[in-house]
Amino acid sequence: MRTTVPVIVAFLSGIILVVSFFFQETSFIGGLSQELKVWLTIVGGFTLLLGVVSITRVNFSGVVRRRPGWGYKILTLISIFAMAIPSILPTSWSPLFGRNAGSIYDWLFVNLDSPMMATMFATLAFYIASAAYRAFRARSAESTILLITATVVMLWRVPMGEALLNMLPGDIPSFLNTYVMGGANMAVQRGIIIGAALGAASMSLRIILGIERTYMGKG
Amino acid sequence: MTGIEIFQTWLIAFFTLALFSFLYKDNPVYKIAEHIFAGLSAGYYVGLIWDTVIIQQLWTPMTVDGRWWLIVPGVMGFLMFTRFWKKITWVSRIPLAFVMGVTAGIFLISQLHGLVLPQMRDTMLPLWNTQGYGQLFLTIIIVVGVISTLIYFYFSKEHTGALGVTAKVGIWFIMISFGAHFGYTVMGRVSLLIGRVQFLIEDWIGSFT
Amino acid sequence: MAQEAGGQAFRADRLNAVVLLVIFSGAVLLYTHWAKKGKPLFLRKIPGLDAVEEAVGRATEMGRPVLFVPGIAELDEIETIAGISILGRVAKITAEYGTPLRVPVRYPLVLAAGQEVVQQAYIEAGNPDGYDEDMVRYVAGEQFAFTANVNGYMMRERPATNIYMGAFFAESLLLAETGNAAGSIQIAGTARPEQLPFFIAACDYTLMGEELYAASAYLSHEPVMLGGLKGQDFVKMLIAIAIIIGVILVTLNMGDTYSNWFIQT
Amino acid sequence: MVGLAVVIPFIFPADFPISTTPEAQMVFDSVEALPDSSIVMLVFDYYPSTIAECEPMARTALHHFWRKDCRVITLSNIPLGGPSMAENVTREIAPEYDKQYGIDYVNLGYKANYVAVLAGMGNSIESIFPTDNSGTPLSEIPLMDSVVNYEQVSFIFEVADNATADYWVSIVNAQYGVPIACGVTAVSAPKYYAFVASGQFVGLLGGMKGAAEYEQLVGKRGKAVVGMGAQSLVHLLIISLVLIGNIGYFVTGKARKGMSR
Repeated sequence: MRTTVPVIVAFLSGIILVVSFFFQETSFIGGLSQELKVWLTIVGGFTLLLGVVSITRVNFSGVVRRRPGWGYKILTLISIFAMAIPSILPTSWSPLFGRNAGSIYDWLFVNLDSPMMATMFATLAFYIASAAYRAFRARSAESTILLITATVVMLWRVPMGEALLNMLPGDIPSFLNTYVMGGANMAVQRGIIIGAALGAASMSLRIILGIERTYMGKG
Repeated sequence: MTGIEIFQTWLIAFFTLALFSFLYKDNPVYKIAEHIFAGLSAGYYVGLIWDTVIIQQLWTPMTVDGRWWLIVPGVMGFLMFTRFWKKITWVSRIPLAFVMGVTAGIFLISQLHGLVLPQMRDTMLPLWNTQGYGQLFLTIIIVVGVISTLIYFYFSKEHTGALGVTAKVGIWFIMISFGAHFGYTVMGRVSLLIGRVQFLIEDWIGSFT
Repeated sequence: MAQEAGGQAFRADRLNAVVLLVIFSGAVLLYTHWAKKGKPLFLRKIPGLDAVEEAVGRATEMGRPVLFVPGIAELDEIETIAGISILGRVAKITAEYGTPLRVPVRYPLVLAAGQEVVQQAYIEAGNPDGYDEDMVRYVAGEQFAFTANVNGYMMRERPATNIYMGAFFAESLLLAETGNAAGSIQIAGTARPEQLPFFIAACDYTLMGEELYAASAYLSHEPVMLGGLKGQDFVKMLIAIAIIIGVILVTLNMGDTYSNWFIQT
Repeated sequence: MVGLAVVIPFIFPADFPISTTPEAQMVFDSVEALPDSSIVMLVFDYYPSTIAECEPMARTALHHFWRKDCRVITLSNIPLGGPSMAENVTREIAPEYDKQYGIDYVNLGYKANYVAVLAGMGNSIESIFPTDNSGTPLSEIPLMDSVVNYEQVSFIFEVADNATADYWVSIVNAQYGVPIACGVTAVSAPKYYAFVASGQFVGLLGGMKGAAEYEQLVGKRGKAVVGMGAQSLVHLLIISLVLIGNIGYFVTGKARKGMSR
């Protein structure tokens, strides 16, 4: 019961999608698979809410049990509710509700959430510089190849660097684009894409056939 | 700038600098920003899913268009939450299996049909043509690169003899590609920093005057 | 919709995908079947694996902990599953030597799976008392909050060895750089080509791409993983041969029919 | 040091010519080749964290489309911020071209599970997006009267900072044959050269440089072009750091911990 039902569900839904691929969209099985896709967008939405519930629970219990840093956790909880509650109230009550421009939701997103996300990511620039200095060494033939390619590509991607490369004989920028990016790099990416596609397909096959059950967890 | 705009600009500047302060050292201001950030990001999902999924995809079609059978995915969605009760956790496997099954069905086909076939076909390039040596050189690079990368990730035989040589060529190609990745990525990370600096200089410091 | 008979509805133009699907599924299933039956299937040794053992040994000598990060993705990601099975192997070595082990995770499901695997390893190694619930711990749900926490741990405890195996994203460099600064030996493995350059630059050894899967199949001898990998390998070889045939035919100017067969519609 | 290298160019801007790569030219040409007032899709598949790289691409594409009087359908597969960004960018640029919501453009918003969304729109867009982002039924939106599925869409411009672009290739382009151009962050650009070569993408913009190239081609110099100055200095700084690091490494001759790679 606990594993059989899920395995059957996965099998039926998977096989319908596979078979429908070989038939016209207007056929019966085409319609059926379309319905399943619509269902998936609904069930998939709930999966995202699962994460929100998890975070709320973890923070809530942290505050209740006065775990270290519980004061900060209150801030997290307040922020969750400040964002969530006005957004699900109907716009007809007040233009501050809902998700449209001018709502609390939109204001918080544009002025707090979005710039913070950008800032978090931007700190990476500093790390990449220190990595370049410390870690990026010509330790072996392979790492030397990596190093040289990286340096030249870095130069090529900025106007000032490209101007430098153009001072050297030969058309280095166009060589880089055609033979390095569109040649060697492209070929490797293609090999990796084919390999990864086979991996994903094999995983999918095993899920449909119920051989792969790790996603269910144990027990 | 109006008062509210100045307030907004200062607010963004405060949180931007608060998060950057971690580069120096972990500190309470950073922690405040970090926790607010985590909460807002989680809260964003609620409004979005409530509106676009529960109302637009589920409630309205069921009540207005009479598509009552959507109750099935609706119930499956709620069953996801059984994960939070230890005794009935297993029930949440049913909607999970549905998600995994449909996704796997689409994947199995699209990976083989949409990626493997076209990528194979586009590698079948003539080694002899009239477009000159440059083109010939490029073709050789592509064919050798693809084959040797595939061989490098072939695990069923020891990499000795001809297979070993090909795999060795493969690793050189792979390193060129990773170098290109590194060079490119530097640009990406720096761009994001530039984005923040553009804000700080043009909007925030600009608001002083 | 109804008037269209089943026969007409079939997309004959997609026959090439049927053929590929059948060959592929056949290969994967056949090898999985063989693996389950216990037929010996050869996998070449992955060079990075010796390094793992060596690095854990070094931690023991120095009396400092081993840090293992099984990526930052959920358990439904193949890379995470591969990472967890490598964790089992690493835990076995730390159990034998009595080296402290720390595994930070980002998802509750990964936490459960990780704890189970580590506990199992300590029991198998005959050191059940060495296992501690807190070895595998849930750290934070948000990507950068997770990273900040792990980085803090590295700087404070200075583990002798850091092992990263699983799905990594932008945090790859943050982790590897901090570990580098803390002076740890680092071994990484991920299938994401865009993160590999950073691991290669900052770590002492890196399992690239599918090497991660091969390593976990090699270590776990799990028939499902082994069979899948062998099946993929077989099809990969067919693809390489098919491409070479195609190149030859096209070069001789008689490959149009052959290469057009691969067009997707 | 990195901070300084980023700040200086804003105070003393230097102008270097930005060359165009063939991949960016292909993007420009394929949009140019569209018949006027075609129906196109502009997909906001990026998180707010990469606005600096991606937003200039989306903006420029919108200018380009509207200059050609195309009718634009926007959507997003990013739960965190995608629909908001699509809404804000379109509404900001629309007045410049006198474009009306619902007639000249529509924002479908977000639906969960991108695999299902991409595959489902091949059959019927309305079954996946019964309403637009703000809840207006599609049947009440004039632009959507003539649009059933991908068959009516002549072009898709995908702006992405993650692997969603792969699925636009493997599902939408492969099964429904819609031409797709792609603007991606620098991190993932090298991968997509493979799709450009096989014709599965009709063009590619890589990172801020790609965005700057496109801005220049369209003749709308924006944030990306300005950013290239700062980019130049930081790159040179990093390259010199690599060089200094390696010189130090060879001079001291210390092979670190002896393991390769």
